[in-house]
Amino acid sequence: MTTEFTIIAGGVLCLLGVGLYGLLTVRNLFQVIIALQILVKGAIIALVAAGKISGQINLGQSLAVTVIVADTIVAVIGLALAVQVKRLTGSLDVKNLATLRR
Amino acid sequence: MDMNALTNLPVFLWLIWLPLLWSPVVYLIGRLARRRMATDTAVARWVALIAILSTWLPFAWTWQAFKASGPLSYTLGTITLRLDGLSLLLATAVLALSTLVVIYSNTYMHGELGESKYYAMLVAISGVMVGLGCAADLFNLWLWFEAMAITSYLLVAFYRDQAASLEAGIKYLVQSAVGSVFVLMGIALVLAQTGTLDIVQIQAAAAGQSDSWVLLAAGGLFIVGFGVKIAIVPMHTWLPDAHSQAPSGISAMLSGVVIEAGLIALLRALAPLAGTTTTWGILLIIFGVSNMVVGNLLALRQQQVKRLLAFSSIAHVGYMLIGLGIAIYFGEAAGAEGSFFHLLSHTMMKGLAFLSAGALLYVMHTARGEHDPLLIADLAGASQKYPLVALVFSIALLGLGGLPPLVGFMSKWQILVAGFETRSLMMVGIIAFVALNSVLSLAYYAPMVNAVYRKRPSTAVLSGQPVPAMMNIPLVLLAAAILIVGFWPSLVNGVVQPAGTALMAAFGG
Amino acid sequence: MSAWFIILTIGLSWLGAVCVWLAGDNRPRAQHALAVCFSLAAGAAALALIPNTADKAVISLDAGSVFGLFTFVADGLGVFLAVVATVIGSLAVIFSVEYMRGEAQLGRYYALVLLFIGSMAGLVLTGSLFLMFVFWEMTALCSYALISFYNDDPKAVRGGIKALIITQFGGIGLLAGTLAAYVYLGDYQINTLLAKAQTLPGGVLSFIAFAFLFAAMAKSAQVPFHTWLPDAMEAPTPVSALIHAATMVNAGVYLLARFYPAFAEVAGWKTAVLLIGLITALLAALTAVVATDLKRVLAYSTVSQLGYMVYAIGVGGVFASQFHLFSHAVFKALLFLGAGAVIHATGTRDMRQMGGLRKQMPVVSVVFIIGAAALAGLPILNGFWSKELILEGGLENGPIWAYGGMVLGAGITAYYTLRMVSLVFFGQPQGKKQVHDAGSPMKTALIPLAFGTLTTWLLVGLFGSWLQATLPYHELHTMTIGEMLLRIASEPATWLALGVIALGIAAWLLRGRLAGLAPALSGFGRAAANGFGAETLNRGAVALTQRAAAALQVTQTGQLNWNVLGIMAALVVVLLVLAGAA
Amino acid sequence: MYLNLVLMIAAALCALQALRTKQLLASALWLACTSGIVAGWLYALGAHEVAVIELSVGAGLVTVLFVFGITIAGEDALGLRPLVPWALAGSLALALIGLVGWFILPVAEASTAVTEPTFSTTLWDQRGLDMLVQIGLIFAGVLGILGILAEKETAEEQAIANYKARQTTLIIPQTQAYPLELPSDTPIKESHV
Repeated sequence: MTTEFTIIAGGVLCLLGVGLYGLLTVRNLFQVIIALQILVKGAIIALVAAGKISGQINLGQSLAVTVIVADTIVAVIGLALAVQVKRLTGSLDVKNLATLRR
Repeated sequence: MDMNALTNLPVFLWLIWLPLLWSPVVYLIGRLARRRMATDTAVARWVALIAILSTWLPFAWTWQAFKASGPLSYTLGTITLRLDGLSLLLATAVLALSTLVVIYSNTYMHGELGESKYYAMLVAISGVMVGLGCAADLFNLWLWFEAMAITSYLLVAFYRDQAASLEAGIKYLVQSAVGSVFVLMGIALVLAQTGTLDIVQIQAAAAGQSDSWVLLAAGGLFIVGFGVKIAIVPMHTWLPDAHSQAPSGISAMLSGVVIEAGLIALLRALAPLAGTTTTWGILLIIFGVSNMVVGNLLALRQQQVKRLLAFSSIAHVGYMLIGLGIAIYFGEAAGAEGSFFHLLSHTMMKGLAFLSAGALLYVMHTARGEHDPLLIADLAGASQKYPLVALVFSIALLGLGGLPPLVGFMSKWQILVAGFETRSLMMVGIIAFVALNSVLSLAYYAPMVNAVYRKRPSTAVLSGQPVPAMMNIPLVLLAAAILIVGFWPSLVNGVVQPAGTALMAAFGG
Repeated sequence: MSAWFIILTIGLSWLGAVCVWLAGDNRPRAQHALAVCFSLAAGAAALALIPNTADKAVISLDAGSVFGLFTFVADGLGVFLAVVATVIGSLAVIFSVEYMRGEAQLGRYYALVLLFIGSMAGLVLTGSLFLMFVFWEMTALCSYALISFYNDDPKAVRGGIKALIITQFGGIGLLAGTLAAYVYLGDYQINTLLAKAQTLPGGVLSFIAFAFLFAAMAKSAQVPFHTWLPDAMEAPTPVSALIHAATMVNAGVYLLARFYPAFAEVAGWKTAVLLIGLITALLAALTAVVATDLKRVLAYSTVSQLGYMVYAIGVGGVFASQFHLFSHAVFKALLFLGAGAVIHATGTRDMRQMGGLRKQMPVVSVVFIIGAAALAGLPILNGFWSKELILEGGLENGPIWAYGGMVLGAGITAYYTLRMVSLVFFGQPQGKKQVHDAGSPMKTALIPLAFGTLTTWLLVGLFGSWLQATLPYHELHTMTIGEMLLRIASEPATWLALGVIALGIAAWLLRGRLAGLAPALSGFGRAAANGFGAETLNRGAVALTQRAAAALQVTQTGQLNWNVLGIMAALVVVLLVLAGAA
Repeated sequence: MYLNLVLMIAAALCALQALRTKQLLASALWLACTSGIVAGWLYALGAHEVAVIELSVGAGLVTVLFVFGITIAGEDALGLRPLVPWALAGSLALALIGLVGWFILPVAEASTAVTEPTFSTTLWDQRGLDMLVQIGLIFAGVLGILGILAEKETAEEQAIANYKARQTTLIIPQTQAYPLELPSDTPIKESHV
């Protein structure tokens, strides 16, 4: 059993790493949201696995469902913001979205 | 659920549900009224006022019940909501400030596109924050936290036809979401390690595993995850954008209570892990110092008033963190009380600062349909045309600078006393540094006060409109509170001490 | 009884501030009248305290939690300074009626002045260290706001902020000392600290002693913190007279005198105090020699005289220092108000553009010369007696080299005083403006002060016995008037000092012959204008802060990717710290 | 066990591909792929219910929304040089997961099995409060999207236009009443007297 959960934890970390790496490197706002989604996938697996480790997989599942709902809402609001940005400024580039600084 | 169970609900739940139930009502009535009449009579603002005022009723009952029998709790399934001193502190700050902001927005937001949505969200977020303060289940805490974030995205990006406003909204959303994932990871670790999500049970389970690296990692994830919302340096980068671009009432809410709600969420999540290491307190102190340095130095170079105030919020979070660090690391209750006192006084002062800066922004730019930022240069001579706003703005700024006899001085003092109480040489050094930072902050507050009282008015002042009467009400109330509590600090003991006790109990035992 | 008078002294001033503010700037006559009435009433209440002094707390309110008891004590030292604050305050307000006539924003001006008077009275009357700190900061706030009163002028704004930052920086010393005392003694009472000082751990007592000294240096404009005071001269002149000559700047000296019994035994403390006083007295006097702005000359002379008072405490002469403080408050207020009348009439502060005013402003010139003579230490004016007392105390209890320095300082003082008087009142008129003598409100303020300059030294016996009766922890070397006369007349030191003063006067009269020295002194003039390096230090600190801030701004890129990098870096750091600690 | 390993590698690769691809639509599809694999992985873990939801919401609904958004907004800013250098981004991400891994790995054995109620009991009864909060969340989300994205709300727009028009008429006389230009700089009095 130890190895199974270690592998799952490794998988979660991989998704976390990929998502964060994406947040650092992508410049398209849609891809930023996609990177966020990847992070959330990691969190979902982590919660389910944590539930399973403590012998309460249904608890883990309940949490995961809630997280899916909540983060879908966040993703959709993010998408809406991105679309509105594109409408207004004509660009989805993060670099053009850096007028507020200093 | 039969009627009997419904009437037997503890009264503090209404403090949470009532605003949440009002919120759709506010929206629907606002929408319908506007459709029907197609005029500018926005009913939403009045319904919102009724909604927020009606929440004071359960608040008063809750207050009485708390005074009579201490913490109240309610369990549904396996999730518990518990109202203790900490929750009460947050509820007080949230309710007071959101009431004032609703009154303030009455004219400030009037005629904006999406006014009813604005009020619906404003009412909802106050209920959500009270709920956040009461959550005693780790995952439920996260959910309230997420709800707070989701309700505030629209409020931050409210001016949807302004690119800067959208930019602030996106940064806020992405950074909050990253933080929220970190918190979830922490929750998963805690669940895997202790098998429970209830804070009290986690504490019991964690007590036996004082060297658990998994729990250490969880605590670290909590600090960073919630830290994004608290604007701990270096997770603070979204804050100046969001606070300066949001409508001024929302800036006041964000700086005055949302940051603080994040702080309380962090404390709730960290408390059950207190037994694993003493480093939590040290981390808070380190972050407190870096917050002060970064906040003050960056504020020093700002020309936009609201952005400057946003940076000063970062610095003020530093004071709270140091007080809490002292409480947690040295077991010094005075540190927690000072920190919570400062939380309240920051709510008053920063609330007032943003609202009065917003009033000037409104009369100089917004009311004329412009979206230019309010510059320090625009403030010149404002006292001649707007004597009241100028006075309360100065009171807020000088209070933030920590000058007696204003409330900001009293709360800072309490934190400093706690620092000396530790009798640790390192802490005395840090306290001297804190005091030095307080002096440094005067270098950017004082010029604004000077500008306001200049005799030669700026163009913006000359062409400004009169301040709407409704806007003056919250300004005067907050200024009075700053002065009165400054002269008589023990007035807030009733809120601050239970919060301190609750924190020490959560971390100590 | 005295409790009520204390409440009235502070309360009337503050009430006055509110009333003047509420009267509104469109009713200037009412504002003038209200300010005068309230300040006079506060002065009367303070005077009524004189027969009601006591050595115990007469007001005591429990403020709860960490704020302790709010106490007020009407002892000799406190009442004496409260009287100085309120009486000179009311004279300054009366003077302002003419000086500030027609100015905009009178409400703000008078409200701040009255707020200051109340706060200053509170500062000296309170028995709680916490409240003392509160009032200390409030006086700093008022001082700042009044320096920047003409805030369309960037110089005034800069001067105000500089004063605020430097005195607040010093305030950290008072804060740290107060907190240390509270933590180790359990309360904030000044009398507790005085009574139990010797029971404190040695390190803690030294910490408190030096922390308070630090605070006193900033507030009383001692080297190297003195640079704010000359720049504070952008304030309206009555404010300079009240705050930056007669009252607030004395708060540092008051602090040292108040806690002298507790700190006298701390190793090195007295020497440090003495040295600071000596250096300040000399450097400031030398700077006054080259300054050309009338108010700045007076400001430097204030710094220098404060140096004398600090020196006196360093050699154990608490009584002498307070007596000099008293004399100085009276004659320096007179000088400033006189200078104000001159500036008001001529429209300039540059002494090189004055001259020959003796004929045009006879009353002002007479009172100004009386004040100047007191500053120079000429007998029989009040400045003479108190300065001689300090010098003799220094000869008796202090090192001889320090004494020598102070006597030299007296000579320099005489030199620059004479220079000032002759540039302003004698010689050929340089200004083009038609000048008139001061009006009646100005005279009403000037004449009592001139009278005081001539006579206050007669109160020495009364003052001494009064202080002795109410200060249980102080050992004062007081004397009656007869003793003082006898002692000063019989000591050879007196004649030595007078000789040096005469030399100073001679140096000014013979300045034509000494002209050869001028090039040698020009470098010195530059150094003096720079505050002997302190100004460079100030500017360096400001520039460093600004540069650090500018460098830090780079981190606020505004780019989402970098923002996320911040979050990740924070997690890495947190985990590393946790791993390091575990 | 090997299944887990395979799924983990597949999910991570899909995720990486979603972020590296130079076509937005492809990016969304790679995300759907990731989501599908994650759903399978959840199923393999024994979380059957949540696997279905992940499949329908994560792989289905979210993808549809993405595609919808992409068609409105169009392609932009893909494959540009990143603002944070590759090397820094990569090493920081690696350092971060390495550190977290060092803290939490290896994951301890599962504790003794607890008898647990069914999924629906857990979800609706035990975590009922979460469900209640979610209702608020959804309401806020809908309102948020409406607020940001809503097409012109004709009646409301009209009302606001009317209102603004009246406000401007209020302003005009005022801007004329005050001179917009400052009076020419009269020198401040030399000394403050």
